[in-house]
Amino acid sequence: MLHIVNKSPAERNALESCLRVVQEGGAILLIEDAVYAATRGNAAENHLRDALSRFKVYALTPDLEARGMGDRVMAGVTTVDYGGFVDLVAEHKNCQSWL
Amino acid sequence: MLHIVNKSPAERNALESCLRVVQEGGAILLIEDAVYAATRGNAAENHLRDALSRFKVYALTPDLEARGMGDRVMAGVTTVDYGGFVDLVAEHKNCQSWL
Amino acid sequence: MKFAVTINEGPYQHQASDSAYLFCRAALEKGHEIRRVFFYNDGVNNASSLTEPPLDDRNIVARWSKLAEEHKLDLVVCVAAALRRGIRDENLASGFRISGLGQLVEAGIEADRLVTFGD
Amino acid sequence: MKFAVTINEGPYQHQASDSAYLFCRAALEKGHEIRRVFFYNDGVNNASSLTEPPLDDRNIVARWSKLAEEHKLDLVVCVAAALRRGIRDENLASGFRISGLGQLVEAGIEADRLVTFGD
Amino acid sequence: MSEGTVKKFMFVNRKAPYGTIYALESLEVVLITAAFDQDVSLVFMDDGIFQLKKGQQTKGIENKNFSPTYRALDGYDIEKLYVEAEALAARGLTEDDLLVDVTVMSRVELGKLMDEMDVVLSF
Amino acid sequence: MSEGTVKKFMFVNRKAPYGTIYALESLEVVLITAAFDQDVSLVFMDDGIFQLKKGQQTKGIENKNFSPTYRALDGYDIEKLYVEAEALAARGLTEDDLLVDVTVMSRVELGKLMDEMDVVLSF
Repeated sequence: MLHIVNKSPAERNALESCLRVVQEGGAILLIEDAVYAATRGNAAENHLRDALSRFKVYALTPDLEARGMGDRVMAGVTTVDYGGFVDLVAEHKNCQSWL
Repeated sequence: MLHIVNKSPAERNALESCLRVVQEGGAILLIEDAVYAATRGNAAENHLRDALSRFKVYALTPDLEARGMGDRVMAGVTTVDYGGFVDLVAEHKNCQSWL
Repeated sequence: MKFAVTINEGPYQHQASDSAYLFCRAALEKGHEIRRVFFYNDGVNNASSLTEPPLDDRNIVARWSKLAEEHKLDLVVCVAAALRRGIRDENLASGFRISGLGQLVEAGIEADRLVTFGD
Repeated sequence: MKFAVTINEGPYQHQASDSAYLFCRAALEKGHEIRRVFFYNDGVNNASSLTEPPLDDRNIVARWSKLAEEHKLDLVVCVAAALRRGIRDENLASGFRISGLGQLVEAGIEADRLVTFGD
Repeated sequence: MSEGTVKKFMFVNRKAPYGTIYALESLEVVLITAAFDQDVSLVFMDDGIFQLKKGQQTKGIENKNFSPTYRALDGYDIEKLYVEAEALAARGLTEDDLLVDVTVMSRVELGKLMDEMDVVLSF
Repeated sequence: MSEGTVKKFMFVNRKAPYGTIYALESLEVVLITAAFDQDVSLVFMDDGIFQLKKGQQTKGIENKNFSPTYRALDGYDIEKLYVEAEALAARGLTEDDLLVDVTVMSRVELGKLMDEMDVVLSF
């Protein structure tokens, strides 16, 4: 299934909770303030790198660019636009937003 | 000064940020979902116990009771009602809400 | 594919409504159907006809009305949540309708995917 | 002592407006003055005359109007934030007035303490 | 159109009551979903488990205590209530502190259950 | 009444831009406060430092890029911009990544400064 996270990992526990629940074969999409989690040097970097070895992790390009973070995406994270967001929802059987 | 925190320590970083900034002589008032931080057995308990040795920590009784936590307050935390909240604001030179 | 979308936050304060709008537009461009957009919690405030953002800012409410008109979207505002927050027929923007929470459940049943946007 | 209060979230969704109301009432009971209550961000939604909560719930807007009447409180809604969110004279509850952000700064200058309630 | 369709709906509750309205408005959707004869599961994770805490008394905040509604879920045939074991432990709570009978599960088990759902709602 | 009174106002910015409106609406109060000839300090802590990140391009989210306003603060005689050193480090950022000249301070120093204020606003 697709897990959608929209909160900064430094501010809230949403990403952390999500990472503990995602199953093998699951995917994580980072949108809005959650895209900071996918940037190099952020405090959650190791956390996310660990996740990358087990799940596919995506980050929304328009949200990265809005925040001036488009050029700082960690290796292994796949960036997508809104069309890609739609495709991810369609490709997975179900989705959960970690609000 | 008086530091007012209203967020659960498990959900957000507000209390943690506040605790790193409070100066000697400062006081912390926990209201709304932040009152969970003042209850026995919560994950932030040691964090708060450490703070108690340096600052006065208060928790709002009506918010504790609403959440069924009135009988679980950690030793060392002073409970106050809204009148006490008003007194705390009046007694300190200034205040900051950690939203 | 049939999508349904829920929005739980009002306009401007949170990005939820912006993200949902861009998601819906992208889905429509890809030929998907948006079965329903359901506005719940503070999300009902997206339906206020009285909003008037600064001229250099996006008009979130008008943008939803326009998308609804162009694609015959069903924009449903939860009646109970709306009454709590002061959204009624008299300040309801065009393209929105007020109805019960059952419309959300029905959307969940009928759509292939339900995506929630919130805080 | 002279207090001023700012509220940054709307009614019901967050506890901010409830907490601020109970704080103001307690301050007034203790003989303090509430110089001004300033509604900013989504806080402006506390001023909607169209809200109608369930009968078994508190009426947040009416409660503010009543407190204002009883104690001659100055309840000020930020005009720019209000326009963005659809609060205007036509749906403004009694006891509130719409004005500029300068009223918040002025309250900060004139009051002995300014307390912010938000998310 | 949706006549007869039964989907697996899961409601993921991760927020404390009263600080925000999400717990209450989530509960309202739960009741309606049951009225549509759907397969309803409730999950309480993170601060969401506080929704089920016994002894809530809201007089002091002049708000409505909606926690008795969890006790009434049974009457709507809503019986699948899951609570995250780790969240209980991290809050110093046990099953005895909760208003209703629940199934306590690890996060991993909850994740597996979530995967099997048709619709997952979170507020 | 408030004629001539100059108070020390501090604005504590702890939230990222665009995900919520707080950064933008805080900035509007800052400008008005300066117009009232008050002593204005801005603090960027936690995710608030992202407000000052260079290179923000909001076309893709169809929102207004308000970050140039930070560059204009100087023109309103708002020169006291403080950034939390620990927050920069925890986000992999340095002063070079920021749109404007700031004073980098430790949390402890910021706490001392906060103590000296007359009015502290946080959104």
